[in-house]
Amino acid sequence: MLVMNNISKEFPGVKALDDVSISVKKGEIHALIGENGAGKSTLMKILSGAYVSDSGEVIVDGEKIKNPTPALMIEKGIAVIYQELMLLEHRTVAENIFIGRYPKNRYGMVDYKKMRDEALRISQELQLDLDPDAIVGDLSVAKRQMVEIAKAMSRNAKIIVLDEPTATLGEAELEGLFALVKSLAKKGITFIYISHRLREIFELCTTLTILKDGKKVESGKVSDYDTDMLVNRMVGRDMSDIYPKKERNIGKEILCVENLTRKGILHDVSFCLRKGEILGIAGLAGAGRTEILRAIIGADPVDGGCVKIKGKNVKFRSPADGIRAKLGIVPEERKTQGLMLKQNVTYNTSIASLKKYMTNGLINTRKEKQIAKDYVDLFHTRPGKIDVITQNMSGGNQQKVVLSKCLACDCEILLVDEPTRGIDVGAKQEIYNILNNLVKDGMSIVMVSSELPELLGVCDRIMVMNEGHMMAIVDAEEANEELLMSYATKEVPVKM
Amino acid sequence: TGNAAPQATNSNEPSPSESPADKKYKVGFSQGTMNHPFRVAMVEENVAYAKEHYPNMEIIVTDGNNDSSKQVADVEDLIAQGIDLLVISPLTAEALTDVCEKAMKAGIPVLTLDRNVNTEVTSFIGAENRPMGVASAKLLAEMLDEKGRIIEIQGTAGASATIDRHEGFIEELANYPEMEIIAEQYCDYLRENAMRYMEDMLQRFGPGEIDAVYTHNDEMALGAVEAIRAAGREDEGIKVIGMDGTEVAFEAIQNGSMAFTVVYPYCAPEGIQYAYKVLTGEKIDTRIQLDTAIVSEENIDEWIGKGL
Amino acid sequence: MAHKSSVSAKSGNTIFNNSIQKLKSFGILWVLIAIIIIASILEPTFLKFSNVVNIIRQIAINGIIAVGMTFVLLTGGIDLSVGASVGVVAVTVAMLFQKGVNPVLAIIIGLVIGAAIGFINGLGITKGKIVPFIMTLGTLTAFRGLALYIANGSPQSWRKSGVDIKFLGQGDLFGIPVPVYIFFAVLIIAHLILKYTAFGRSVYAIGDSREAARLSGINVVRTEWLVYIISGFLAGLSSLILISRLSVGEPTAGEGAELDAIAMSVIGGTSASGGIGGVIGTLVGATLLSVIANLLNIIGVSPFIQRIVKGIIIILAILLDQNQKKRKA
Amino acid sequence: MAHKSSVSAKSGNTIFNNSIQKLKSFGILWVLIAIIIIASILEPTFLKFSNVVNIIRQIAINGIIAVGMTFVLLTGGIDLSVGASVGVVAVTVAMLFQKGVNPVLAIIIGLVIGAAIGFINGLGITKGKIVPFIMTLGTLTAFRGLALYIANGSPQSWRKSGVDIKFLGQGDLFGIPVPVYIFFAVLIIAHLILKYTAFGRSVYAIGDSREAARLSGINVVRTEWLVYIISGFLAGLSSLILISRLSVGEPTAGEGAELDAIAMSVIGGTSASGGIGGVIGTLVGATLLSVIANLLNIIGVSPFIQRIVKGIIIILAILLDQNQKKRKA
Ligand SMILES: Nc1ncnc2c1ncn2[C@@H]1O[C@H](COP(=O)(O)OP(=O)(O)OP(=O)(O)O)[C@@H](O)[C@H]1O
Ligand SMILES: Nc1ncnc2c1ncn2[C@@H]1O[C@H](COP(=O)(O)OP(=O)(O)OP(=O)(O)O)[C@@H](O)[C@H]1O
Ligand SMILES: [Mg+2]
Ligand SMILES: [Mg+2]
Repeated sequence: MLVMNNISKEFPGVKALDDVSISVKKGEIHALIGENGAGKSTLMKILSGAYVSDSGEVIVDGEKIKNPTPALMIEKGIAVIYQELMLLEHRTVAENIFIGRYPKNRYGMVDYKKMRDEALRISQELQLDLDPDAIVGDLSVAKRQMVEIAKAMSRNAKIIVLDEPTATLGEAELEGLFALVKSLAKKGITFIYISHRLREIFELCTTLTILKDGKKVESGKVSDYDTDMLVNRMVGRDMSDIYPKKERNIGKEILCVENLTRKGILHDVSFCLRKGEILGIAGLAGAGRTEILRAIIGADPVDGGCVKIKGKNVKFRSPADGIRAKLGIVPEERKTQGLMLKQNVTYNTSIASLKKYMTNGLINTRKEKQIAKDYVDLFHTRPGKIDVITQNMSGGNQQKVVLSKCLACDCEILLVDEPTRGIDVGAKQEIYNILNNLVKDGMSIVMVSSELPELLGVCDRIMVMNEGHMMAIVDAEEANEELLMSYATKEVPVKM
Repeated sequence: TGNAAPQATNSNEPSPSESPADKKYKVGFSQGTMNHPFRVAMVEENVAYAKEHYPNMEIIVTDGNNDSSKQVADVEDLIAQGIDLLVISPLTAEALTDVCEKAMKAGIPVLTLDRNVNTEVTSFIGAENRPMGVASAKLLAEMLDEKGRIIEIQGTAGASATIDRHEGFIEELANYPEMEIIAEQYCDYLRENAMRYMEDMLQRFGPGEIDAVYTHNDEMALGAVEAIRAAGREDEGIKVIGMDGTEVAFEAIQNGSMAFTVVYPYCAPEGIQYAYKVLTGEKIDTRIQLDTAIVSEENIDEWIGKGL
Repeated sequence: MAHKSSVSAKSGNTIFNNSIQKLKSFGILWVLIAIIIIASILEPTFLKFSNVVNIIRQIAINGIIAVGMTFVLLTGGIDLSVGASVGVVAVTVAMLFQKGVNPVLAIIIGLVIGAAIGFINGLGITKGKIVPFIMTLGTLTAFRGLALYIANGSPQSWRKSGVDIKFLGQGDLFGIPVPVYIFFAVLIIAHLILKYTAFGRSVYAIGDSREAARLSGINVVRTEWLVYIISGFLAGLSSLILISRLSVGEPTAGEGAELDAIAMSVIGGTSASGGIGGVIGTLVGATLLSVIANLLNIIGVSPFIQRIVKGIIIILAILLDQNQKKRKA
Repeated sequence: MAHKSSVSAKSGNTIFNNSIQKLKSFGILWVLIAIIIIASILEPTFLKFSNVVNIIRQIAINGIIAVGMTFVLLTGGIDLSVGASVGVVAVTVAMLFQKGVNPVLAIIIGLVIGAAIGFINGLGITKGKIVPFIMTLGTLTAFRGLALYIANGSPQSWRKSGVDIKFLGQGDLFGIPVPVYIFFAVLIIAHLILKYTAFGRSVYAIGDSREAARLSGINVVRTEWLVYIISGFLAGLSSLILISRLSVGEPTAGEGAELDAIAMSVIGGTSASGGIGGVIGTLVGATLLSVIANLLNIIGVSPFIQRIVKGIIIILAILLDQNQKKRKA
């Protein structure tokens, strides 16, 4: 069905792909796995015509494709969900789903009604609760991801590539997607699936290819592997339990949130964070987790309630206030909220902590570069250079830069929103270790995540949210995934 | 404003309008551009004169912002508003022709100042640019013994004053085979641009290679003078010629840094005087020629202090 | 604000609901209405039929250019060369009239020249990958020079040739000036294209995210190229009306028109960074600017003060337009 | 390309490596050098010391404005009002000279006025949330009107007052004109600010992503506001040099300076959508434009043809700058 032969691709200074070949049969769900920067997305972009390969050939259905362009590859029946969402922020959900192939009426004019109806139908079929009239720019990241899924699924494609579609989705949202993928695969549609959540690979995929540093390691049947083997082949070494042993020295309450309210989004949320503790926040997409973090640090205005730090009432009018009070935030979306994409790694690492590098009122670039280098080494960020423009980095590596930026701030309270989104297992372990060490040294962390095992493995306590309401706070030791899910889907209290 | 309250205060110059003073007149004054002292003076002196002498006259001034279509729109606005008479100094003749014709057809008398339009109007008052160019060339030929290399700094490309001042000059120059224009540029009537251009020319032409600089207004002439002075070449005796007759130019003539300028009448207060005559039913000539004058070293004493 | 309006248009249950929502979010329209009311109180002449006709005729010429500019801005580009296009078309068509060329043919040639300048802009921007600002600054400079060169710096009148195209710029039908019909025809067609054709939607898509548009199979090069051709074509059309109105083709015609056109679009809610807006907003923006100019003229504010007041009103108008605020927030 | 340059500057192993990489990627610089070589072959006068001095003096005045514009563009904004600021400062300072006010005081007042206009722009843009294009278009209109109003449309000369500030615009030190020293001082300070201060970094950050900048703790409002104040201040400074050079304060001074300044920045590699570029590129851009103008003048190309050629050279220069291409690709 699909064969890619001897694909190589070089970017200035980086050999992203080196003689990679894969072949995928009709109806397969083929997993593409590898560390951050291994070349997975690049390979898929070559398939979709977004990049032109330096050498190699792409064969679809026995036909060798000459001069692939995105338009041509769409025509050949290839649909791709890109890792970095490719949506029109100012347009509606319906229009985004049908971009480039708008339904037309008899007179050849765009038929908005049909477009809307179709969008609604697709979203229902996928169990994706999408409002076709909503403007994409107003949606949460998870919702945007769903729009991308709807867009790809509605194309009636022969080959569908999903590049980390689930990085921000919780378990609940996955179900609908997986069910659909499986049923479409039965009908003969071919899938290529990229994810760093190995559990999904085993649950969904039939065959796999492993990439490492731009080279193919091997291909095979998923059933021939187990998790440890996969990790070993990807990372090149054995990894035991990826969650570090919790070493804690929990102190007094440092951050208290009381009756935090934002109309329609947060309702009377109250909780406390203790010094040296990691508090997790669980919930389904749109539960309001992101909003809590943003409200605390002053990124969004609130309608009621208050935030206390070390017992003192604080009122942050902007994140600058919050950061001055030694808070830090790792935002949910790295592309628009986390990074200055046109700037390099050094710049992005230091931007929030410039005071540290000042000598005589000017930035000491030597020191700045040193610290950036330290973080690159710490996270194994690839390519391991500090002068790479972040726009040109792979998704997972970008996320590492965002983390570096926040850690460089030396804050006391860290708010992290999906910190391991799109990060490979090796680096995940790295990040867990770092978080662990930070709290050991007295930092306090609030961590939002859609990956329940991660919350359970890293946090001390877990707060569960649903529709802007706090449903419960449970001790991580006593919780399990079923319990968290049951709170996350429990009906919210009706308020007068 | 000016509610028919007669201002009898001015003594020595009795207003020529004692009799039909009760009727109120609305006059539209459309100026092509106010980016130039000459144009500003035309408006201000006329308006000031009217304020003093014709209390029953209301004047609405519009500024075409150096854009003919804006000036056409201005005139349309004025007509729509029901003016009794239109005074207009057109940016370009042709472009304002139709709208003046429209005004005449609507029974609104039209006085054109400084520049005429290509249709019959009540009267044209002004001098003409072309003869100024001719006169400049003549006097320059005399000063240089009919032999010389000249740089021409023109006004704004396409503006009719520019075209006329240029054409008059080269037309006359054709009579002197040994006088030639060695370089020319448009400097938009701005001192800054003229100075910059002249700086480049002083690089291009060495000492003795430039005999005169003919510019389309005094501002640009003074820009050229500044450039010559900054280059330390004021001893070469380059003859700088301006036009309009600003006070600063007169001073420059007095101290010898400019050769001469051509005084261009800015049609005030004649413009408004004739307007009043028309409004009060007096007949006036369809063409009222105002005089231009050349101011040079010889007659500078008569002019100093009377500049724009 | 045009943001919101375009949204509701696509969704909505009933057309009625739609319109209501549109009006609500169209803040600058209310500002315009307020100015009109104030104007007619200050100076009753303002609402006289002849003055209203006068204003809409004035809107038409610059408005046509602004419609083209709206297309360009929606893709995230800019076209500084429109004024120069007006100049080139003005003098060439005028000189063709002088030479006795069939007026209809001359007009067609004029439109083709306008489109050709747009074609060159599009070529440099899409194929040459030159940023639109620089490309059109280059063509602005070069084509203004060309217009002056062709006409040798002088306005070109065709009075003697007997050609009469006054109808186009000065004529009227049922009391409404002909340019107004042309403008509204352009406006409606542009609106339909933007809203109901794949090309129009691609214009928005490119301005929103070139990359997303490209990867969705939209032909970015063709769409962008076409947008500059449209802009050049409409500049040519506007030039034809202008020369008919002035009975002369001036090489300096249209000077500064680019800033005016951009202002009309942006005041009307089109984002200069692309993806948001539309031509209905441009109509409102153009009307606002023309109403201000007309009002200041007819209440007789002195020229220098006029500029001061005009500048302040522009700022106040946008300030009062709460939606524009929200968009940025 | 300035993109690349700013990158390599921050990275690199040795300073030497750094510079090499910088030069390689700085395509437009090579274009400039090529033009200079061609120029000196065509016309040996071109490289004469006096002509070189002449060119750099001409660069200085507009270059200072362009440095301010670069700051504004880097944040993703635009400042159309710089030309009007030049006008207002020119006439007020000239009139203060006329009135016999202490020249130093008058100069300080001039600078404060420039900064104040920037302050107003910043106020409208940050607090009023008005898009920069419209806000500065409004102040452009209003302040040009104000300049004309104050001066009553006439150039203001202070010859009689005996004030002499020729040194500023016409003087020289060791054969180099004073404005050149001022320009280079401005340039170096601006470069240091952009590269080595937190404020400078924030300027880039905002142009890159406002939201990411905000969440990184950058005071977006203050940074943006300051950027417009800098732009206004530098326009005022440029105005002072200008009036000293011309010995007169014209209300129309600086007309069209905004387009020139933007062109210099953008040709020098600063992205009009923010986040990429720097003032070194602006120096190159300013030099390129001045060299072209000077060259065409001294080889004696006729005026209309000059414009055509200038437009074409601008386009070709950018086309040859391969890096600018790559950036967009
Ligand atoms: N446009 C680009 N310019 C320069 N280098 C690039 C570009 N795109 C990708 N690269 C580099 O190519 C390599 C492979 O990147 P790719 O995005 O394919 O990784 P990936 O396997 O998808 O990683 P992740 O799991 O983090 O998404 C990386 O080193 C990246 O920095
Ligand atoms: N800018 C916005 N404008 C309007 N509604 C918003 C905006 N941002 C978020 N919301 C809505 O607020 C609700 C809470 O969103 P939030 O992003 O906090 O959820 P979350 O629990 O973090 O889930 P997700 O996984 O989607 O990020 C959602 O219904 C979302 O659609
Ligand atoms: Mg990837
Ligand atoms: Mg979230």
